[in-house]
Amino acid sequence: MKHNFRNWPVLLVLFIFSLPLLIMLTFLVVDTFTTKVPGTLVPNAFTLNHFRFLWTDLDDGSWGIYGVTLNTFIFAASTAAIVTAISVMAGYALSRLSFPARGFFLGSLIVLHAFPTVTLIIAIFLILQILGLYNTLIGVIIVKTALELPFGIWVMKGFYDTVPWEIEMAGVQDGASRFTVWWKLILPQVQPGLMAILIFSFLSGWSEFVLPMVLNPGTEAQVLSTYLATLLLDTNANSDFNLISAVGLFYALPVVIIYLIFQNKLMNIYGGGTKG
Amino acid sequence: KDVTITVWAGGSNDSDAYRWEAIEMAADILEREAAIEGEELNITVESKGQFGNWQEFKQAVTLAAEAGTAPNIVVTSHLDIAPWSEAGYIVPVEEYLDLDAWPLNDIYPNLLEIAAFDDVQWGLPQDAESRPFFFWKETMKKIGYSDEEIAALPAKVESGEYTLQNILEDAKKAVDMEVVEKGYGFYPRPSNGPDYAQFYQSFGGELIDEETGKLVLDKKAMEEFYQFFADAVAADVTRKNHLGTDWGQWYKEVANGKAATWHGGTWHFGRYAQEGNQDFWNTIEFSLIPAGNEIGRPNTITHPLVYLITDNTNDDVEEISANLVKIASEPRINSLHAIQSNHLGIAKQQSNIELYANNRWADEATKRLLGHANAQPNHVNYGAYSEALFKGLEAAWTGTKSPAEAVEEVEVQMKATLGDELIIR
Amino acid sequence: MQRSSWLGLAFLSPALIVVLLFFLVPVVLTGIFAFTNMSTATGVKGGSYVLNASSLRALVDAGLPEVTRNQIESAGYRIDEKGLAALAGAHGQDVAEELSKNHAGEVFTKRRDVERALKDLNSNPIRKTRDRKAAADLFKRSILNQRYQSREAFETALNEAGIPKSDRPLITEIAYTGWTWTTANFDLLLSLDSTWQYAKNTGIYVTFTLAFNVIFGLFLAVTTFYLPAAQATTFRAIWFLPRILPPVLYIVLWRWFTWDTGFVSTVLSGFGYPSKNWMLDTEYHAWVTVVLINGFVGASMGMIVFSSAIRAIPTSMLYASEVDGASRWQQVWHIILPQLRWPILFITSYQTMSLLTSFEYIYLSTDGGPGGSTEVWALAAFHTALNNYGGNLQYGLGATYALLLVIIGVLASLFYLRLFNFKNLLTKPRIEG
Amino acid sequence: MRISIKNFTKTFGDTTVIKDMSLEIESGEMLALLGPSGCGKSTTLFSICGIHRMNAGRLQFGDKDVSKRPPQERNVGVVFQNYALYPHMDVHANIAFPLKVRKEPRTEIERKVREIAALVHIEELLQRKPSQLSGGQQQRVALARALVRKPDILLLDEPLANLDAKLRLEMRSEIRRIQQQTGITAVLVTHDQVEAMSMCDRIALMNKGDIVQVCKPKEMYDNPASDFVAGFLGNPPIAFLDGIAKDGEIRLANSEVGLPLPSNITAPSDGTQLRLGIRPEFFQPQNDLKVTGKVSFVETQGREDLFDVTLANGAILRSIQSRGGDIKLGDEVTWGISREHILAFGPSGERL
Amino acid sequence: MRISIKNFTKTFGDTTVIKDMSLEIESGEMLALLGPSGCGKSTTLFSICGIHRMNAGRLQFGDKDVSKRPPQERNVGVVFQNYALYPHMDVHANIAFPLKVRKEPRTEIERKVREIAALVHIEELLQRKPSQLSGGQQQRVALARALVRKPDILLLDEPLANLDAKLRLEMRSEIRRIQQQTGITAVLVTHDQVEAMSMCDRIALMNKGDIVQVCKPKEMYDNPASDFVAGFLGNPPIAFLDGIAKDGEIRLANSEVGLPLPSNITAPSDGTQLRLGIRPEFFQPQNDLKVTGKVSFVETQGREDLFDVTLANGAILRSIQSRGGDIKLGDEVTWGISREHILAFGPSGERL
Ligand SMILES: Nc1ncnc2c1ncn2[C@@H]1O[C@H](COP(=O)(O)OP(=O)(O)OP(=O)(O)O)[C@@H](O)[C@H]1O
Ligand SMILES: Nc1ncnc2c1ncn2[C@@H]1O[C@H](COP(=O)(O)OP(=O)(O)OP(=O)(O)O)[C@@H](O)[C@H]1O
Ligand SMILES: [Mg+2]
Ligand SMILES: [Mg+2]
Repeated sequence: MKHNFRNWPVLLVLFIFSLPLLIMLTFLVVDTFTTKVPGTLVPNAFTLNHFRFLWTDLDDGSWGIYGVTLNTFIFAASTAAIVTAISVMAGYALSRLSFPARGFFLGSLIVLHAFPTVTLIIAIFLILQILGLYNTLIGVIIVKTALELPFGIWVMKGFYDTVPWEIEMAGVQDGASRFTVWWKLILPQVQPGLMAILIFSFLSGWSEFVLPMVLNPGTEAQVLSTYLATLLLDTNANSDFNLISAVGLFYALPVVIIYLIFQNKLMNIYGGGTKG
Repeated sequence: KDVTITVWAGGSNDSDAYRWEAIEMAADILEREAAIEGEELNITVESKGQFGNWQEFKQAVTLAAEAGTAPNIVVTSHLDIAPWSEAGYIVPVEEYLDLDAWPLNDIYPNLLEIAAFDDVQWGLPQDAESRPFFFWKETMKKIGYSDEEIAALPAKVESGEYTLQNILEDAKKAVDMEVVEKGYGFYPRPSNGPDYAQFYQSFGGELIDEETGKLVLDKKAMEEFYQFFADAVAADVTRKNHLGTDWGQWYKEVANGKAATWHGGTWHFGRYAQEGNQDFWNTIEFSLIPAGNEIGRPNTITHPLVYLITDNTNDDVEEISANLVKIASEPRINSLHAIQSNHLGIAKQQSNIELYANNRWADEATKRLLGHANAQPNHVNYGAYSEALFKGLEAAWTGTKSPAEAVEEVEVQMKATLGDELIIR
Repeated sequence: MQRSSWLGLAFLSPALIVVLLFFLVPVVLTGIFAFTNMSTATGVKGGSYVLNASSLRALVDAGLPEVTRNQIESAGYRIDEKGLAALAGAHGQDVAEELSKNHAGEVFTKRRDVERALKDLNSNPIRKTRDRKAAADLFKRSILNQRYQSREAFETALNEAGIPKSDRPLITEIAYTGWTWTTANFDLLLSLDSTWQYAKNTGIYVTFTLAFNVIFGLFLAVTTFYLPAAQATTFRAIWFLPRILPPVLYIVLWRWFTWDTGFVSTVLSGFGYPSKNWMLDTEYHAWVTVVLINGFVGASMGMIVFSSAIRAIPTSMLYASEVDGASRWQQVWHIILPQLRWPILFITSYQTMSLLTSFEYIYLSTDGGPGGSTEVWALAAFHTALNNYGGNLQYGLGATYALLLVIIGVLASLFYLRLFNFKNLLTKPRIEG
Repeated sequence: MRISIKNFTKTFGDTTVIKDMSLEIESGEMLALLGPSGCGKSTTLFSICGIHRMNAGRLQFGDKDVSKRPPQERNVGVVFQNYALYPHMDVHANIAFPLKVRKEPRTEIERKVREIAALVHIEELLQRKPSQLSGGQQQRVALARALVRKPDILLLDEPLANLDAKLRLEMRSEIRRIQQQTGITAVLVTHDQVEAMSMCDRIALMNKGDIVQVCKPKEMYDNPASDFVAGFLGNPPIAFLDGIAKDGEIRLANSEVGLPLPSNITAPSDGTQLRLGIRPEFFQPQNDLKVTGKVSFVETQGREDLFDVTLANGAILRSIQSRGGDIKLGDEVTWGISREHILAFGPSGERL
Repeated sequence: MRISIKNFTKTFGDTTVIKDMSLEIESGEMLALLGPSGCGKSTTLFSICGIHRMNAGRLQFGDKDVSKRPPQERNVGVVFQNYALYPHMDVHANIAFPLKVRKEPRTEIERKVREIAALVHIEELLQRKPSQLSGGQQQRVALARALVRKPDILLLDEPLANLDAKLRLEMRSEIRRIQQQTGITAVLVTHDQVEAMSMCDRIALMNKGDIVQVCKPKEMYDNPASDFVAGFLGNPPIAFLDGIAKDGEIRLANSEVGLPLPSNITAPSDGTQLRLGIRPEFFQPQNDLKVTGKVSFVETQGREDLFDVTLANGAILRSIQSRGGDIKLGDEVTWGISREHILAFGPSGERL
């Protein structure tokens, strides 16, 4: 059905709409490796100087890029792991197991999305503080997990819904307990969903800004988003756009790579998640 | 004994690094002092000077204090003393320091006063500054001023002869004669800051009633102050969408003569140099903020940052922090900051430090401005007051409200948030 | 209960705990905060009792008799027997005697004066500042500037200072630094013009961004559907980037694109347009950028959901429409779009909620400007409660904003749940054993 | 193992799917549950294996009441319609799974898997993934998995529905062979009459949650208990003639033609609504009870031809004949009905 | 409208699905494209209607070359296997769709829809949504939609595959009726031999992208061009005996038994690999060419019984007989082959 039409008008329109993004991204890359005369767009020299943050400390108040990157990675990876683990269990319960008030839980899942968690942050702060987790990476990880959870559970439930009941029935019939059935038989079937959630929450954690900013202002556990924001919002004389771009590129590179590797799995996420 | 002291400094640029490096130097000295007294003291200073902006810094300190994990020393606006002391986040330095002894007895009393609240010395001034008005000499010449006339401007401003209305006229002239682009006749600070209280004062507004210690909303002064900016926008000398301009861009423009007049802070001196203007003295003239009308006065606001010691379960830590702050206030150490960041000194003896004394800017700015400088009041609700003031300005400036309407809204807002703590005139 | 019920609850419990702690409890707390005057100055956890110059002034305003005020103000530091005895105990009889000789019976208003007196002593055995301050405090008879952690302690102090019983309740009330219950937040909210402005802004923001998300998401999904795989993947990747790029970086790119010295200005200045800030020039510029920034991000989600929904349409149906003679446009209009009804509804509802509660991108780009014209409700809540220049964080008022938003959001999602015919989503488990 | 179902009732929410059903299945027997779609065959099957809970009634395996036992404890092997193989495990692991969850020793598992694989002829496929198998092979794996732990009972839910015609034929005999070889009691759910008739010892024909008739296949074909049963069995299907009883004959509707009733029934009173069932193989040129009509449809089915003959009153009779005649559409023919094979049904469909 | 396909080739990526196929379909004829799954039937169909592009070759409708035309311009009605009804439109809108996209006037559309609905007997269903229809009704709607704008050609892709046995029988005659009534040229894709034989004027049997034989159904049954064709047609399927030619006979593999070759073929040279095909209806007790074997499988199929007889050398012959005998599994029988019906195939499967 594709060949029966001319494609170029569509291509053209798409291209025009995509132009801002393309320009932004192109110049992001170009700017980081070149210098140019102010007020022009064409670079005049190649340089690696904008990447100096990789081998020198930019300021004295923070850890240096590698520590920050490590923090970011720990933050994103733990969030992803926890979100996935919890979603995988809760999604199964909601999709396949009968228990009291199941409908209520499923409904609340959707309503949860309407809670402006970020504006409830004072209360969250208070809870973290009671738990002794304020200004720690663990605290932000848990809050981020909570934020991602409704979405994760919802998607996982969608994936479980597509697993044929017969497989589960066969497992039970073969004498396995429901837990074994889940662990050995069903979980392998929803692996694409699991991967999708894992990647998605990793990306989301990697990018998160407001939570670390508010809940984790200390130096020990700074993450890349706040690091970049600091460079950006600072009224510094040497707030040098190319440097910011370079840090930005350094920051974005992992997500882009992850995206490119796993893009099919990501496209999948909504397929499983939005049935009905 | 091992102690870790954390220092957070808000609103800092790279050139402000001595705000925490001074503490590190002080730690060294204190360790040595302790060693002599036979105590083994090991101080690790952890510092953080990187915050997105003042908002984020204050939020971080507040929440951390609330969580009991506040940094031991904070460098912040003196305005925070009131709410933070009320909330019990900070302890007075006078609990640990002898104010009659060196180097504290050398600090300018008015600066010490600014770091005090309710007669309690909560903090120590960390630096001093003032917020002058700037003229681009070249532009002024092009619209008809002679060199002498320009040189005489600061005096005329001081005497009240040259007012904000004259600024408007000259800026308009500059725009009309196309010496500067539209919107660049008068080029104010692009975000909220103490500077705007200066203009309120220029029209006779008072921030606080000395007698009762209550904040004051002078509706007439406020409206005229708003009107001035509305007029500036109407006359095309100021951009309607000026607020929110990127700071980097702003500095670059004013430093290189794109604007005819503007206002800023004493630390701009260094910043202009970084932006490529090495020749401040020949390109820029500075003065007090002119008066707005007959009742008003030419003025400038100094907005020193202060060292504050936060509440800690361990008194020893508080004492060590206080002592560090004290040592960091020694003229020699403080001068490092003052000169590097183009702020003004806090102590009299700094004029005897060669580094400081040889600096023309520090010298002249101190002479020309500091005598007329007042500070914003330390009041628990001053933050809300200043928020409301700026919100009203924003509304009038961008034309979403007329100045009169904006004042109405400000009044409602202030009444509601300040209650009894407000006097409306 | 069946065995699988227990397993179900067990599987759900980690999620329940997290959700309870970080969704439900915060909502409840927010509900509570909304009825307080909580702010930086009051602290969150409750306060203590302090009398200082400010509270004294407030007391006078509230009708404290002059006499009592003077009594409190003049108590100061008294060199009396009791203090001297304590001093003698701490630093020796000599010191106490000399001080007594010089200053017996005197009242100092400030401790600093006592310290000076101590320093002036000839014997001067108190060398350390801290010890001297401790010594001076032995003479303290004033309750001013003293923090009392509990009401009892404060009342005991009042009692010891000889404050008349009748004045004590008033003093205690005003000296309290913590938060108190109030409904003033709601009154304030309703009385402020800006509240309505925020509501209006939120309306504009949600409506336009949503429209952009859905329409453009549809456009992308439909067009990429018809493109060959390689091209489609390329465009999908481009449009997925806004979503996966870290917001901070994404906004940096937009700034670079729109600001005075940015791409648009630079290019247009080549054509003689004066450069200007395309993000913040006027309200309209700001709105367009805000909608585009969020719209680009949201469109990717629409694109993916719609794409997979289109792919789920049996190809034979599309074939059928072609042999039935439908052109591409007719195919999209008559066959594809009608079958995307549910995905569109889903995206609409999901994004409505997301947009209502989101402010990150606005915060990073316009921060509500220019002149508050893009300040949306959630951002206002954030600004009020956590992020303002004055540094006086008004938790109570901010919570009130948040609470209203929660209520609106919950109502909206309940409405959408009805629309989705929620029961249909809930298939009964088929294993009953 | 004998299976005995007593007064079994099953409801889903408000709808009662099975009502008060009773059924006995002998040890070693293979019974077909035959019936149209939605009649409750799978529901019955799932209740036997424990996936569904019975709302009322009793289920016994041998002498043991298992009504309340969870499926794990019933020791029943099930083959599902779509095989329900575990896609992430290879064939070996699939078959070994029931043993593995019982924690049998490895060598034991290995031995049993080999044994059962040999039984169903899939020895060479053990390393493949299910997706690499053809339908028939998947079918065998499912069978092996169901049988490997020596269940007391084997349940098959339309095991052949997804196979193509040729394979279906093959698997039919294969399943029967294995069932007979192991001597296991088996229940086969199907809606295909040929399958039921060719594979099973007895057929239980269900309709709307009820068992209509249980007996041997041939008997059911020859002696259907009702017109529903008669209509359900037989390919091409039986043709019905409606009429009313008159003078020991049946007078066809809208017509003066009368046909004699079968000799072995008592003639109903005059005016009773009657229905005659005539199978295509008993409407042939050589039979005696002649009827005339027009050929309204001809179909070649390879070795045989199928004819629809429309009578004057519009009723249709069907005939299947070996090929060779040159009868064409529209021809008028006079063929005969075999009187002793006429099935007569009363007003509510019951066999007379 | 006559359809003529010349040297048609179709590739998907690297795999060539159809290679150099040619086929002529007469005006008004109904032709079956029969073949096993994946042999390229649908691909051919889709190329005729324009959904797929031909990689090479020419397609003519009447005298018009339509190879390069998009489907919208070919005026072909297609009925898809899953009907492909538009689920969001009611029946009326579904049928009206082809007219609507041609912007015909409303009254005209109304008239045509009524007319075609009457033709396929769905007048009362016009207001329903497809999901509220039974399979057979959906089938009719799909047919109506394909026919409403009077296409030159009607293409049907396994239109009966999703229906149950009874309905399939009914729809078979229904489709044939409508095709004959409208006189439209039709191509029916199916893998069901009964369907192909019973519905179509001619059958084109395909295998692996190639047309193996095109002719009338009966002829194809009687005179298969190859063992593939012989094996594909016939139910129960034909049985094959492998052997080698010797002295004008065929000597069965692993055995000393010899069978005479059919009289109408020229005997191949000795030692040639041969294959005999014997249809079950031609292996009967009364035939002359006696063969002895053991009954290895018995199946009751209602009115007939099916027997597998395993010969001494392990080869299997199949016999279908009317019911009545009491032959049981394991009995030794000596039945005869009808010599003139033996089909003989050469080493590469070609008919001798
Ligand atoms: N979980 C359920 N909830 C409600 N009704 C159900 C459920 N499962 C089955 N039914 C209904 O029970 C009836 C019998 O279903 P069952 O699956 O046993 O039929 P079946 O005879 O197996 O049909 P088929 O041949 O189509 O598989 C059907 O009408 C079905 O709609
Ligand atoms: N779009 C495609 N891309 C690649 N291969 C294809 C495509 N469509 C069909 N094929 C292959 O072409 C061959 C013929 O397919 P086709 O659908 O024509 O078979 P068919 O005869 O209709 O089979 P069935 O009876 O299963 O429908 C198959 O091997 C199939 O895998
Ligand atoms: Mg079933
Ligand atoms: Mg096909």
